[in-house]
Amino acid sequence: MSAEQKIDNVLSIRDLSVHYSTNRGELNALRHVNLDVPKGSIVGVVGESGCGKSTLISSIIRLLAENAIVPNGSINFEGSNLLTISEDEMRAIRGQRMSIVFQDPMSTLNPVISIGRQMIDIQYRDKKTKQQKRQRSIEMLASVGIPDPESRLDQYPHEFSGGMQQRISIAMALQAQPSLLIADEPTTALDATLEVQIIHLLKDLQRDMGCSILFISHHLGVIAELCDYVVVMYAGEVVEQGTARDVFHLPAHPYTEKLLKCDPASIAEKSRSLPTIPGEIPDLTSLPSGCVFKNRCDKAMPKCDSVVPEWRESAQGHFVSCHWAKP
Amino acid sequence: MGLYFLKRVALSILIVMLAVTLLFCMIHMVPGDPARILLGPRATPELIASLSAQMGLDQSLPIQIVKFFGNILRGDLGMDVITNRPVAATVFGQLPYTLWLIFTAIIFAMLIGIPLGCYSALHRNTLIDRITGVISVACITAPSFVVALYSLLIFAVTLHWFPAVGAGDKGDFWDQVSHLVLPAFAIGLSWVGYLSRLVRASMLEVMSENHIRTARAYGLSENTVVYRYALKLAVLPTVTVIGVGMGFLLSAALFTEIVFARPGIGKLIFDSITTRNYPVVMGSVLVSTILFVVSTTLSDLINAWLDPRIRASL
Amino acid sequence: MSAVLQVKNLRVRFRGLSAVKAKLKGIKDPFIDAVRDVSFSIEEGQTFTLVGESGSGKSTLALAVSGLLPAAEGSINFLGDEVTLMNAEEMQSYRRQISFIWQNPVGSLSPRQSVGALISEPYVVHGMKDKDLKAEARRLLTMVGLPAHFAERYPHQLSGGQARRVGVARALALSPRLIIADEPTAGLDVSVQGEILNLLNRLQDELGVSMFVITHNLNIVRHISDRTAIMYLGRFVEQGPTNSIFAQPRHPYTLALLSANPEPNPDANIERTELKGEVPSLMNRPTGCEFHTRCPFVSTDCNSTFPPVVDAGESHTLTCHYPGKHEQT
Amino acid sequence: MMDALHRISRDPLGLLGLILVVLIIASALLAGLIAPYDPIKLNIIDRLQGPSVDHLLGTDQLGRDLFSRVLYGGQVALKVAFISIAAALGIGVFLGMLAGFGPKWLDNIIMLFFDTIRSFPTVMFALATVALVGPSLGTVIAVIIVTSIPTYGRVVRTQTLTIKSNEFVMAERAMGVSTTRILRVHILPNVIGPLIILASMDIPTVIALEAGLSFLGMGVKPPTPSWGSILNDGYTLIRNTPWPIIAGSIPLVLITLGFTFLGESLRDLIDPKLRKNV
Repeated sequence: MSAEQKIDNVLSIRDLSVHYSTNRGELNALRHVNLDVPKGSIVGVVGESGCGKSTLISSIIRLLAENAIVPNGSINFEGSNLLTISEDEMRAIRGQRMSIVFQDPMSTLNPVISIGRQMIDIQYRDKKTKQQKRQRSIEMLASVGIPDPESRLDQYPHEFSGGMQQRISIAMALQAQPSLLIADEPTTALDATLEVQIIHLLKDLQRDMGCSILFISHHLGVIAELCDYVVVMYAGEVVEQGTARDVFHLPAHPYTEKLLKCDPASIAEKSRSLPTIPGEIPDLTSLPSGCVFKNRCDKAMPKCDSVVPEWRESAQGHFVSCHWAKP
Repeated sequence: MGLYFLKRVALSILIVMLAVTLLFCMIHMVPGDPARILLGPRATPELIASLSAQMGLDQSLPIQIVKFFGNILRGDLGMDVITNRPVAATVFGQLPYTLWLIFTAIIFAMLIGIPLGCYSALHRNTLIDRITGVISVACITAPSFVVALYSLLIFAVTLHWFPAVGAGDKGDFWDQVSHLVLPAFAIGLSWVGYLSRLVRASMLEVMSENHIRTARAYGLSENTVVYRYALKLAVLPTVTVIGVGMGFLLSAALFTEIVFARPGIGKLIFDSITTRNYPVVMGSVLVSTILFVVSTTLSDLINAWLDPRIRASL
Repeated sequence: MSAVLQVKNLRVRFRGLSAVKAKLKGIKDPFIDAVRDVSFSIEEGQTFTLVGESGSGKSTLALAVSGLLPAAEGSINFLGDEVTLMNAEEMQSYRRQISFIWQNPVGSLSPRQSVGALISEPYVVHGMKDKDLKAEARRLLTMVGLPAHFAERYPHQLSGGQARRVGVARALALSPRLIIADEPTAGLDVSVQGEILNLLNRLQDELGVSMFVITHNLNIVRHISDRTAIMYLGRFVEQGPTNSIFAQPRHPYTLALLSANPEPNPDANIERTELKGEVPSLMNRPTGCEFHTRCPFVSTDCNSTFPPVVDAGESHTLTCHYPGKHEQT
Repeated sequence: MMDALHRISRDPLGLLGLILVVLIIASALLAGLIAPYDPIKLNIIDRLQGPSVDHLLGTDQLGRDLFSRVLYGGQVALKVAFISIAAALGIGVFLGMLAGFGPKWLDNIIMLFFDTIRSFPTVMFALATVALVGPSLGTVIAVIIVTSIPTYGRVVRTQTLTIKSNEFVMAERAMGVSTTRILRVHILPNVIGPLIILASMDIPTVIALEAGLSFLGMGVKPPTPSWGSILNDGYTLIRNTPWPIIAGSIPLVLITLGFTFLGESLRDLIDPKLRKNV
């Protein structure tokens, strides 16, 4: 979002790069990422495996692996730069102002501690009595559709199905009414019919609480239905960002265009040979020169081979990094 | 839960019976008259006669086995050939010493081993972690009777810090404790290394699991994450290991009791062999086996009780 | 066209509770029906797809058809032979004529064997040692689009996509009549998914092999299959030519599956058929129509009597009291 | 194999372990050549001497040279260790795979057999057997074999069960591969790796057990030299001279450290998942 944009952002990431030092050399997992989450909106992050989604999330909640290096960039969240504040300040934010729902529901909760105990533990900052905290948890479980929450509070995670455990994680995440909820592929591990229920739940809760959601997924249909803005990532870079309508109807980057074509749901008539994107993502420890998508892009030209395309606004509020896009 | 308990107890009774049968067969497998073999050179005709009658050697094998089991069920492990007192009395007289020794050794090992394991898991690959790693490996591998010999040599014979022999007189509690220090140290040392390596590996395993990442993502303090969320899960395997470890502990106790000339079931077995007092040997081995089976069953049940996932699947 | 595979009233059961526990808890039938009263047939050279969510019993059905799981009731007829009555020797020749592509691409390859050995294992096992195994391996690798030197690699050195192609190559080794593919696109990115589907289509066109594809993703079904069945709690709730299933889906569950995978267009108005609650456990199946606990159009006698089989024309059948009720509301 | 040795040499502990093991095995095999004295020849005059130039580790109560006895003692220790572990490994792998791959009832019977043997504390089982059959090297080896079978059997069984749950075993069955071929080609190679490590880590325990039994006079019959019997002499002379204890314990501790460090670095080599934990 350009500076003069009036909407204030809950989260705005500027020029963030993250590298991992591995024995095969330095893996640059994220390179010069710009991303904004306007207040009270849902931003979808689309990206396939290896695009750097999980590194992005770990840097936002600042739980990066030991071998991670952050050479440049800033993450502004409610007035402070998450990369520079102290560990205590960061801890105060985690779970209170910003919380997260992970992908695999079956391994998110501690197997030997009851649900209630875990939900009460994370309210350790509130000065309420144990009974009040317990009541708050019961309310939250009811709001995410867990039947008879009062008695189920003392049960253990393995006594719930995958779908139920994901609802509990959402309840835990929204319990402290954060201003930003990060949903890291929350429905990928669930069946489609269950996924629909969780998406519906997230939409309602967002509307009631007014918090912003950063929704990560590789399922285009879900992103189209749920999100106001869309960010497309490829091999560690944000290649396109804009409103959902712009990105889905007028994709500015060749990768987004091809991705939309590949989604089987968008292919109208039956065809025996489905579109694909041949080739693989480049080795991030020895990056090729120029555009990172060049070896898989059928519109590549000599300029793409040498010059890294800069991040430009090809239309009002629609950003892309591709030489073909109008400045 | 009850069903699991019943199944486990039934299984352990079956194992003890099988062990008894194995012992019985070993006695009878040896060629020649079992009574004569058991009594060895001192076998006077009357002793042979009394032992044969006691073991029912004249009857057919199946009846002998039934008689053998019958006696055991009645707690009658046969007669002590030398003192003519029931074997059960002799064996159960010595048992408490061994139990005290093993109990102190394990407590000592847990008090040092588990925190050490936690510490080196949390400070992975630091210098301290490497040093404790090497030391614990060295402790694990040092044979218990070598450690006993050295502690006897250094702390008792040379430095006279602790008494070298016996278990101290009955009345004086502190005297008994001072007699307990070296033997318990000899047994416990290798367990300190063993438990610290085990807890370290299991902590590292648990710390890398998703639910710990969740706990951190909710800003819980590192102490809560480690000591309430991770440790509770990481300690579970140690319960099973200690349960199964009873076999090794009894073996180590035998050596230590002999080196420190302490009364106990191990020393009893050793002395009865040299004096060819076989009923006592068999009785003591049987009691140790029962002890092992009880401790493994107990550790399984504790594990089932501690870990809700197992408790639910019963 | 003659049918390659004809299955009638197939039933596959598992022991849910041990005999002791069942008596203690007073449950008279400790068995679970993973597959119950399923009938279908696969025509020569065609692709039959089976769509179902987790716990629907689709993989169990595949294992039963291939003889790896015993069928409690019903018949499985393969080119005239009855699979359920085959002795060991007949079963071995049956194994030569069908083959599997497994769900876990790397996990279904024995870790200690090279790709070359893996692909030629079927020849070794069925005693066709006279064939030049190296040449066969090369032929199969090129057929699935992998370079010949891959024969020296080991499974842990392959990417997901490559491992899957090795799996396909192994399945083609003895030129089977029927290939069963369990979730061929699971875990693959959308951009790579198309490759494996195109490969299967191409192989079918070239070799005329029939295919039985199992998946939970309804979207890919439209492009690869001639007939489709929708499975829920071990039963076929709807079955028919793929085009007519997509043109006018009649069973509420099929509707819910279709609307759960919308096309990626923010303006698309999705009249969503959202299901209630979760899949009930196989241990206590709902009464009447087993879908009534989740069906958005449930009404009288759905929860009491079992629904009749409704014929929607062109061998498109389903089991529902009120087929197509969604059109009236 | 060569690249394994190469990688072990990069890990300091592994290298140390390798050197210790090679040193002691060499000294045991070459005992005949390098031992300065005949280990059994009595020499009452200079008995109970401390270490000196001509008696590196001093002499025992019968004046026998402790250094030579230690070297020859190595032969007994290694013979017992390798024979009994090889046998226990063989039987354990067979029974373990049978239990892991076979029908449930067979699994239960084998597990019952394992649990019964395991319920005897090893040393006590050894003493009971020796009491009946009389002390001899053969008895020691037999006892160690019997008591080690459950250790290997249980590990192989768990490994077989985990491998069996992998999809490739189902894939092999679907291709009509016979059970024996699945066991031989697909299960055994995956089980052997970790088992070799377990065996190498188990050698010190077995050697310590032989030494322990000899220490109790239940193992090797005198005068054949064994580290245990040297320690026994040391125990009886503990108030006069510490040297027999030191002499007897040095090789025991060295070989135990050697094999364990070697085993640990081998384990990191073969099982990358474990490397993550170290």
